[in-house]
Amino acid sequence: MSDPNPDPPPAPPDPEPPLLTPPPALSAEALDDAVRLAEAMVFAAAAPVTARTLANLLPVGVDPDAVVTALRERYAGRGVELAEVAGGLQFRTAADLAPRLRRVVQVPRRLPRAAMETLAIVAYHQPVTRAEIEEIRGASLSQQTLDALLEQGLIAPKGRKEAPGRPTLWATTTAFLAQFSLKDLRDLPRREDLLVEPPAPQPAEAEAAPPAAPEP
Amino acid sequence: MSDPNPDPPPAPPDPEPPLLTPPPALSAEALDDAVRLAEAMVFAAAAPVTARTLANLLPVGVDPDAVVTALRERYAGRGVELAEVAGGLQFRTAADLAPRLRRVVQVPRRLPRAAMETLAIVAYHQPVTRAEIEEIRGASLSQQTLDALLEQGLIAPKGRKEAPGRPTLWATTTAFLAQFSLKDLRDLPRREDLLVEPPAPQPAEAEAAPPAAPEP
Amino acid sequence: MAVADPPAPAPDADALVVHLEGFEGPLDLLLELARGQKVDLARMSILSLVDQYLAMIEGARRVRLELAADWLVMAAWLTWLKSRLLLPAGSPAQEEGEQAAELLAARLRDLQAIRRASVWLSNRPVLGQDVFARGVPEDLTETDRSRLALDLPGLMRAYLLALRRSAGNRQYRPAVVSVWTIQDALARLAALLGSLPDWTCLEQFLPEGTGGTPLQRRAAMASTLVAGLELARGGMLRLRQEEHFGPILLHRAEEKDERPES
Repeated sequence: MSDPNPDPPPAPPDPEPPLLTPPPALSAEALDDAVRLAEAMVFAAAAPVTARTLANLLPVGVDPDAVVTALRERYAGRGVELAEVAGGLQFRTAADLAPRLRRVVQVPRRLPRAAMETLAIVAYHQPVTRAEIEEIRGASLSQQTLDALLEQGLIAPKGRKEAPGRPTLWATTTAFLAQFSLKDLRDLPRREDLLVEPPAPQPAEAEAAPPAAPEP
Repeated sequence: MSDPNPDPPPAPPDPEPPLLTPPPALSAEALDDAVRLAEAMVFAAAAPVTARTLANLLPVGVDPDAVVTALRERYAGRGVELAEVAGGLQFRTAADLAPRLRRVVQVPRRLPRAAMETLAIVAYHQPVTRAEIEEIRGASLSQQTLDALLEQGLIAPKGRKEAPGRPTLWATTTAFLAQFSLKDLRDLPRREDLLVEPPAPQPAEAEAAPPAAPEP
Repeated sequence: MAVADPPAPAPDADALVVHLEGFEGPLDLLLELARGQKVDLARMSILSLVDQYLAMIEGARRVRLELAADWLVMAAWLTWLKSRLLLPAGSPAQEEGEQAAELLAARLRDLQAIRRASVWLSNRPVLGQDVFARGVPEDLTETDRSRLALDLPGLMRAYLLALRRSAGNRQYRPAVVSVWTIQDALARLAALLGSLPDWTCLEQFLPEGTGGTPLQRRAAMASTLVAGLELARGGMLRLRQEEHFGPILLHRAEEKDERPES
């Protein structure tokens, strides 16, 4: 900003080779210098380095193929290897080490709301048919939701209801108990403790409860 | 876990404390395997890898220091080198290659002088308030400068000063250490050394010197 | 003590202002002037520093009056400092000046130290300038989302939500209050009376299975009593109670022989 003196770029000894030099027999040092440069470049680049980019960067007279070969040899069998990807060169973790370096971070998923509601209804009203669940939820139950619960082993079919169509009855599983750290279904909070207002009228006689008690 | 080996082999100087397994004489293959693993890990990581993380990864009984030493030697003088920065290990390109790499790797602008001086004040006086920074520089701190330092994550708020108005205190971050290749804050020259007239004869001193400074 | 050399910059006014704005405040300029003395900051002449500064500000003011306030504040303070320093040595005011001068020198040394630190930092291998980290770090962490995050409170919330929603959807139906109505009792009494030859306790006429709650029981009792009274009014039966709160007895009213007080 207020710096009136645009500081000149540092000019350390730059082994810039003279341009237009015909490729002479390459000295070992010259090759090594080129390999170092290629190594640094492939390492620092944000994308795979193409042969063309590499050739442009290397001193004139240096055979890019020789450089790449030397670089690949240097890393052969090491923890990091020179890989050819997407038309370019890139360093990659050696395949055999990747599993040892991989860290697995567990990010547990939440069940979608519909699935959670369905699960709760099954828990409290089991064994219960799909139609009954839909009536209690006041919404239709998608196959997807049911499948999700089945897949997780949280609910399972438990016989059929002796009613027209003999619909499947659903109940919770032991996996359900384990998931919620419950010893027993009786460990679920009592419905009475849950519902402060009188419960919504029961659909059909889904429950074996005594005929609706108008208890205040 | 439990080592049934009754007589522990003479323990080599091993700074690894709590593991009960005495480090056995390490086979060359075992060391090489550990070096490969460390190489892959430090290579892959986006941030410097702490000694602790590395030690956790290495097989039990492997001396992390020996691994780091072997790794450093392997990369000494190469295009990519093992650097100790910000309390950890990180591979970085060799500094002498920078002029040639800058042609291909995107380089952000250098920080202006005001930002560098502010950064130096925060580094030496942290935690420090904005007013204190301004007092030392004898100039007000522009929003632009503060934004630039914050944007690069070089400084961060660190609580508030128990003084009228409870002004924010600023401190440097680990990104600051990484940016300037510092192991930790103790790598900074001592203030006494900075007060002495002949400043360490830096070769590039003239480059970053203040404007129109008739250098003494 | 005497002013040795005049301020270095030529009094080209426009250039002066431009020059001033190149500095990061008065202290920055003072440090620059001090460095111009080419001596250790500890041995520099504060007085000559002050003169140089004042000369520069004076020059700049001739061109532009609206010089930033901090330049002028510094100028005023330096003028004061100069006046003190020029007093005969040993006087209290002069000592005050010496102290202030020492303070100024200390501040300049601090700023100088900071400037050296900033140069030192700039000369470090700066990441992204002189050294480069890996362009594409590999992320070897893997996210396992196979497990479920389930908890009881969530299950309870879901249940209540489901019930509440369905309650909202459903048409309102008042809960069926299952009590033994007077009509029920009338029908039952009428049906049963015929088969009872003798005085019978009112309780006997309660419906079976009213076991339920005390409320239901009391409701059934009241309904049956009212039904009994109703039938008695129509002359269908007679009621009798031997004592207060005693059992209430019912009897079919066919013959008119006995008439106990009802």
